[in-house]
Amino acid sequence: MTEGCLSSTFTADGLACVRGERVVFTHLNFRLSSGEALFLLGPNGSGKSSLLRLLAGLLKPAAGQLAWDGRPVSEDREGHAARIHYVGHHDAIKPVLSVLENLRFWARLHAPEAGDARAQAALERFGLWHLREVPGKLLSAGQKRRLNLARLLAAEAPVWLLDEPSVALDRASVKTLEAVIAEHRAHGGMVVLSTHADIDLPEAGRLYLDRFAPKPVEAAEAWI
Amino acid sequence: MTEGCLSSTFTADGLACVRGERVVFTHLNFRLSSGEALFLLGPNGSGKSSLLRLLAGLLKPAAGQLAWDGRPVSEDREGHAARIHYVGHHDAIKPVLSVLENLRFWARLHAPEAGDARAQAALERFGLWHLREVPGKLLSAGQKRRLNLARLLAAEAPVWLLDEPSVALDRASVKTLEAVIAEHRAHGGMVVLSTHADIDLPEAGRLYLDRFAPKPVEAAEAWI
Amino acid sequence: MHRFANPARFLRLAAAIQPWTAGATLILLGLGLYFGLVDSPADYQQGESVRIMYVHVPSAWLAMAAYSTMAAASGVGIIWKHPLADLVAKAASPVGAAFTFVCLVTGSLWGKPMWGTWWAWDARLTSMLILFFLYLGHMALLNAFDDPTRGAKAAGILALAGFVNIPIIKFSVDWWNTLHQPASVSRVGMPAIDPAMLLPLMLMGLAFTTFFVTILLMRVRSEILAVKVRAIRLTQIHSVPGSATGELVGESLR
Amino acid sequence: MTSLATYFSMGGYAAFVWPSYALTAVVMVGLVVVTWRGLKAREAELKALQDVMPRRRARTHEGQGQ
Amino acid sequence: MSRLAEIVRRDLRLALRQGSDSVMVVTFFVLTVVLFPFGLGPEANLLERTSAGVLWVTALLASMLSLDRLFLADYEDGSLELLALTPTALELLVIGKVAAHWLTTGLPLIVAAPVLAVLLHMNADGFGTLLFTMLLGTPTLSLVGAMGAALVLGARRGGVLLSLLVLPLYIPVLIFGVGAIDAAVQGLPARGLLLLLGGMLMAALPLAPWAAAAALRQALE
Amino acid sequence: MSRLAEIVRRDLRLALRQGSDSVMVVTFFVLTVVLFPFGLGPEANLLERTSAGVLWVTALLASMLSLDRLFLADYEDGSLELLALTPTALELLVIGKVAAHWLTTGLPLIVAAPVLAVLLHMNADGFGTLLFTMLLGTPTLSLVGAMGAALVLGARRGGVLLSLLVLPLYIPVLIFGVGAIDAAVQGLPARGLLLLLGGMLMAALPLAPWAAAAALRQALE
Ligand code: HEM
Ligand SMILES: Nc1ncnc2c1ncn2[C@@H]1O[C@H](COP(=O)(O)OP(=O)(O)OP(=O)(O)O)[C@@H](O)[C@H]1O
Ligand SMILES: Nc1ncnc2c1ncn2[C@@H]1O[C@H](COP(=O)(O)OP(=O)(O)OP(=O)(O)O)[C@@H](O)[C@H]1O
Ligand SMILES: [Mg+2]
Ligand SMILES: [Mg+2]
Repeated sequence: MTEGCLSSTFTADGLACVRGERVVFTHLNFRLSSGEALFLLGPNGSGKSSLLRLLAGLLKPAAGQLAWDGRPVSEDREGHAARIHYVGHHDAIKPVLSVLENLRFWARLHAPEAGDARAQAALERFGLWHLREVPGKLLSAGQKRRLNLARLLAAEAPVWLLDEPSVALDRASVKTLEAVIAEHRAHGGMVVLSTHADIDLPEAGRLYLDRFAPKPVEAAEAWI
Repeated sequence: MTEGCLSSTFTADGLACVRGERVVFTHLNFRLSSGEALFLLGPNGSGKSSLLRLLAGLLKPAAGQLAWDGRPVSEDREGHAARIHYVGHHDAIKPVLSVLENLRFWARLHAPEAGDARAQAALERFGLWHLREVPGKLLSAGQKRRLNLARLLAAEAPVWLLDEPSVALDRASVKTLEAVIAEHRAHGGMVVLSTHADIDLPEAGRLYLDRFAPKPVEAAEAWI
Repeated sequence: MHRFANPARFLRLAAAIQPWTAGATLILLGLGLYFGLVDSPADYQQGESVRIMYVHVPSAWLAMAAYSTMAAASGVGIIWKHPLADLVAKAASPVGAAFTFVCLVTGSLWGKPMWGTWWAWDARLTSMLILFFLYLGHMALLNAFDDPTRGAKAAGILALAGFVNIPIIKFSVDWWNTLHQPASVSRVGMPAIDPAMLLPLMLMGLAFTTFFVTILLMRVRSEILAVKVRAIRLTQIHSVPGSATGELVGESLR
Repeated sequence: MTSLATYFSMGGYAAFVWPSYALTAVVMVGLVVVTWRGLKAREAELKALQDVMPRRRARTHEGQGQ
Repeated sequence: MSRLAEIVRRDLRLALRQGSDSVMVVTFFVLTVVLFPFGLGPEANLLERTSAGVLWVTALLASMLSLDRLFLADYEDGSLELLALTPTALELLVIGKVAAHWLTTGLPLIVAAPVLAVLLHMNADGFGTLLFTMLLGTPTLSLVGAMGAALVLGARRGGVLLSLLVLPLYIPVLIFGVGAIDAAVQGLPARGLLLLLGGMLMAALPLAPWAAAAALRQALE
Repeated sequence: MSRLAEIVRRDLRLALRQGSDSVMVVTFFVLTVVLFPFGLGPEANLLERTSAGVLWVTALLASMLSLDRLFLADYEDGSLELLALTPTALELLVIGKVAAHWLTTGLPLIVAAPVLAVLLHMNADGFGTLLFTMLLGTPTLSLVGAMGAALVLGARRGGVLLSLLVLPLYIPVLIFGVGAIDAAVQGLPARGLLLLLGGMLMAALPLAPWAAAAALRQALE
């Protein structure tokens, strides 16, 4: 990985994650600088989604620490939230709001001054502008996913956390996603994404989560 | 496509589908015999999921007819339902039931006499037997999808309708799915599946749904 | 993970204290019952029925003390994330609920001869009933989640929010004119009660307290063991037979 | 005899006093029994589980025994 | 038939495992009835006169509250479409689900009612009739409510507020139920009113599952 | 601040467009109140004496039933986690959602209350106080209910569990609300009770959003 000069860093140090009283992974470290990307890989249930929620601040680590430019993330939760775009398994699309209304709400919450121009550009990029007045409930699976991804462009945030973002996308849309990610990185953004499919990100790091599975002793003592 | 001698056929004749007052596709025909498989392909929103729901009998065609061995499906809805396994976008997994209980319920509804042995074999096949006592709520995305697919093996049905079945599956599980489908076809089953990913089914037909999109004139008149 | 929680030390401590509190409970109960039922005078107004006081009042105290314990433990659990605290809260609520029930029923049994009715919708009685419902809600919430830690957190928040009810119970008799007796023992300054009645009341109060401590220790031990059991179960369940990470290798639990 | 009877009659309040004490006793004893049973059950369960674990280890990692 | 049993068994298991719906409904019932003395004041006389009405209104609300979700969970997690694709008539499925629902909520309600009647100082002459009206009335509530719940699912796709149809349908049950109890308390014959309640149950038994199944099919489109 | 407005605006739009909630709640309120004359019989005297209690108990139930879904939809479709990840304090979000909820349900309830009071033959002296108690009381109900709704997110059987948690906390509002109206009807000063209601609102205003936000954070884990 290359490192810029004026760049930020996002580091994890000895992270451990407990879900449902079970240790999912332990002793996980990584370091990410501006412009870099990280693939999370591993079989089903190895903790990719859990790690992404942890990085987003939705889950609290059972041990270890996340830091942004060396400062622990836990000290400034709202500041961290402002740095992040998270795309999870759920689409967060309101069935009765139109495509544009759905997107605009999120854009304004992230950046109140974000213009409608930005939302329009995001929808156009993901090929949804012609559907802007269609209510959310009439979208197909892939259209929903694209609307969800359009949030990434509707407001700026340096860190993108994407949980299997290519699910339900057709090939053309996967290409668009790859291009969008490349631009984000070119502008100094970071990307962490989990996937089982092939997504083409040049020079991305790879983190195999099954390697951080706890030894059974640790697992059985999760709590104690 | 090859055709067997004692085989059944599943045919669609001039199908049209209207969703939310919009024509999604028209004039769609196909013919499927025992042992055959059909890929539904096309960009997001082209109507793959809609077609699968139509084939399952959940949607009624706006025009055209489905037939099984030449007899219209609409004449015998319950008989048709008994022929079908449908795997959609939703997982239909009860969070408070264990993996085994979840599966067994569906197996028994389809075939009341279906033994527990069959459910066990299905879970083993999809690598879930060791999780049999875990409540559904604690499964990861891929584990849920595997449990959903295990229904296919827990009770017999000649027609499998699979809507993006490989979503969230890790590579090993995709291989298992391919093998399971191959066996099903070898025993004379039919498979219709939609996908954006690479799934390897030898000699499967391909239906590009965007080719059946209505011409703009038709679309405008859809309703009237 | 939470190594500082150190339940091993707690288990040792609990095992050491428990015989003493249990013994004290027996002695105090014996003395309290003797003075309460035999060697104390009947009230000049209430007659022999005053003896209900020696179980009614201590159980009322204990009901409130148990809730306070629960709320305090929940606070510790939420702020410092000490997992033992959550277990203490979980262990306390059924005990508190039981004594709230005793207070309600003995109060009713006392009310019939004294006020001529089993129940009145008076502020103290009502707030005590609400306390009972709060306990029930706490227990229901604890068990309403698949993930026990999640249940503990939600119930903890409820316990803290419900704590506003405790001062209401305590001071309702002072704030509103009610049917129920105002404080005569626990009020500021000298207790306005005959020493011959005060002695058994105090003995029973102490006995109930040591009883509570004994039961609480036992329940917390039990909860710790339950966590261990679940942890082992979970590793067994999730260990994929044959995979490198899944085998049940390792030392037995301490 | 009569003195005992007058004692148990509690000045006419027997029907209120004794049930109060009885209920309190039942609740206290009940709590003890339930708690004690629970504790013993969990101890037994834990022991049973721990008995299984080392044996498995002995099979997979010989030589690193207890 | 074994499929029907399987559905009932699953729904019972779900209800019990999910922290037992029945306990919750009874708790709601008890809590709401307890609210009334706070609202109306503790006078025994007033409470007695209102007791039958309060009990029935509350039972109605408790039933409605718990029915609201009857099909929703299955609809949202995709189970409903799979159920529609099993070789079972959807009407049968509805009957199975209503039966399970009544067993876990209606029955406990009936058990709790006399206790609450005592709390509200109801005249003891009314107890038998109270039980009887509840026994006849709560299954009707469950059936009609199931229809409403199914309509709500479909209503999400356009038609609004169909669920409001349900409450007016509950009103006759309420009137006859309370009327029968009041008659019994006053020593008048309650038989006619009880027969009316029974008649309503007989009418709802075939009609409600049919309507609910039709609504469910709509909802799945 | 503009974020708070944005949340209120979205929730209002959702509520209005889904057609259901506010209309549903008012309808529930009206229908339930109308049920009582059926349940209690039409005697004006009895109705008058119970009117304040019936109105308040029903308002309580209406508020509770509509709160059940306050966070649920956002939780289930993943909006809640995204809301937690915006650069806004979760407490603020809760306040925004409660405000929108009160505007769509509390306010219509207040508007409907005097009409129903007439229906129940309430003494006209009580009307002003009725409005005043509702104005002070319903926001407290919304706040406390929001806390309950947040606590039961992700629980099995949220709806009924919620009533078990929230109703006991509603009881003081009920007692003081009814007490104030009764006092006013009898020509006694109601000021002290109204102050108590106001005090409860003041206490709930910071406490409930804090507790709700804490509960939401737990729910998202
Ligand atoms: C169901 C009915 C009743 C309930 C729920 C109830 C509740 C309570 C509570 C919570 C306390 C503890 C107050 C404190 O420590 O500050 C208490 C104390 C007391 N109760 Fe009751 N009570 C009931 C009926 C009665 C009756 C009928 C009597 C006697 C006529 C009575 C006499 C007392 C006395 C003397 C105290 C001690 C007051 C003190 O010294 O602080 N209670 N009760
Ligand atoms: N419930 C619905 N009501 C009305 N219209 C719908 C509904 N669901 C989907 N549609 C519309 O029908 C069209 C086809 O949707 P469908 O889900 O079949 O597409 P798809 O080919 O499966 O797409 P994807 O690859 O994104 O899953 C889309 O344009 C969509 O907007
Ligand atoms: N809400 C939850 N509560 C408790 N445990 C959970 C929860 N969600 C997931 N788990 C468990 O945590 C582990 C990791 O799950 P996670 O969803 O992070 O896996 P994943 O790597 O994303 O898998 P997949 O590829 O299937 O999406 C799994 O074993 C799962 O059983
Ligand atoms: Mg995942
Ligand atoms: Mg699709």
